[in-house]
Amino acid sequence: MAKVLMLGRLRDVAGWRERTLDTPPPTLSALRDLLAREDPALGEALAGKGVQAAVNKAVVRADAAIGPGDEIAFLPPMSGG
Amino acid sequence: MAKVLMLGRLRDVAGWRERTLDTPPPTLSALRDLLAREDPALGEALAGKGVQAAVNKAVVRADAAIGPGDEIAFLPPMSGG
Amino acid sequence: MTVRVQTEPFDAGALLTAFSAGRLTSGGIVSFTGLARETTDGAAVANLELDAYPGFTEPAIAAMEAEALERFPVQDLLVVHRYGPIRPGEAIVFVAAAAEHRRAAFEAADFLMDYLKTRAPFWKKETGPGGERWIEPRPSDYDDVKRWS
Amino acid sequence: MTVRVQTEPFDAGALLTAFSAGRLTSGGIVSFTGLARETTDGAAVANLELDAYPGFTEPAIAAMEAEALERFPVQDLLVVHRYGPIRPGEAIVFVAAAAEHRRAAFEAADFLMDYLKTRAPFWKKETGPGGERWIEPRPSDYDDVKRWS
Repeated sequence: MAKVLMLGRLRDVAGWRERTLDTPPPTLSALRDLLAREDPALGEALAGKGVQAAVNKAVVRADAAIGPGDEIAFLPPMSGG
Repeated sequence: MAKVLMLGRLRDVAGWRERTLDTPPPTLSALRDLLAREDPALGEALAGKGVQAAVNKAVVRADAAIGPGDEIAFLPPMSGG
Repeated sequence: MTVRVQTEPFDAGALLTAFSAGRLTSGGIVSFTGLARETTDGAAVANLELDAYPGFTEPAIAAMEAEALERFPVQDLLVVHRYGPIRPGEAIVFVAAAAEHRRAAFEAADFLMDYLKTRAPFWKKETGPGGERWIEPRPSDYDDVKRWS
Repeated sequence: MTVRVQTEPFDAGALLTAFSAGRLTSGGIVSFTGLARETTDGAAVANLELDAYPGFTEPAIAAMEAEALERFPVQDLLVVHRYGPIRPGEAIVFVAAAAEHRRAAFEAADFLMDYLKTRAPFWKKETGPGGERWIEPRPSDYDDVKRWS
């Protein structure tokens, strides 16, 4: 089981903020592919400029491994202040 | 009658902050000479680097004219904040 | 060094009073308060909503404070940042820097704001008469942060 | 634009709260608070006394505010400056700048402080274990103000 989070405008595109996957794919890119097959608009947004991913609250590379128990978050360009 | 003011460290050198002159000399430089004759240490301090003079609360040139009713202030280098 | 990420409104003046108290070796304290404007580029903004990622957002800001502390001779830093719905006129962010000499305090606060604007894990949505829109940093924000590299 | 020159102590946070209230078109407010240090260059300072020239000092500061308003796109400025005896840890000066965008607020506050340090009509005496001394701007203060010319 793994948790997937959509932050900022990705939440609006996906229509959800948090989801649980019983059997997560083995890599982040496989997860992106899975999400894109289910929802092409979300897939396009995830491939957008400046979108990063974090696994267990640490930013990771696009081909990072993921596994059961992980929390995977997709982060659009950030803007505080 | 004119009022003479010493600000900042000039007050300590002069030993007074404010003085009234019944018959002020006609110019600022004559006033400096008068003060220097009475108190050579003050005269030296008034000639020090960065000392400005104001007549009626406006900074003036060293040879400005002064007259009865004027307020003449001697201002060492300023430092706020 | 302190970081607070909260949904509750705060009073910038009360934060400045608390941050300044008992500082006998500081010569200067600089604060920045970022407010939610009623209009952006001429258009009315009814509401602002910030999304954050609790557990990820705080350490990211703490890392910015650590970077500021390394770059500038400051004695203490504070960042308070709201998320959730924010009404016009309310404060979004408060940054304070205390230093022995004022230049370092100005630079550290300025640096932190440039970093927060482009790199702090928040996502900002404005709701106005024309609907909703997600805001990303302006080109000028990216220019500002480049000044420090 | 406001200038206050006073002998009474003030609370910087209370000034910031009042200055920030009701600003629906400001995006950022920068404040600077200058505090009396307990030590200067390692030596203890028992007391600080500022001399001012009432009637001359206020207009000089107002002219600096007008200059800042001309140079930077700010909406409002406030300078509060104490004179008379000041104890360690107390605030000497408070500067605040409100602007639509933060860069202008930072620059205006920074500019005003550099000008106040070298050109505001105050004269500062420190009294410590070693006696009294009048303080004039440091060479670094003159360097700071040259940045704006």
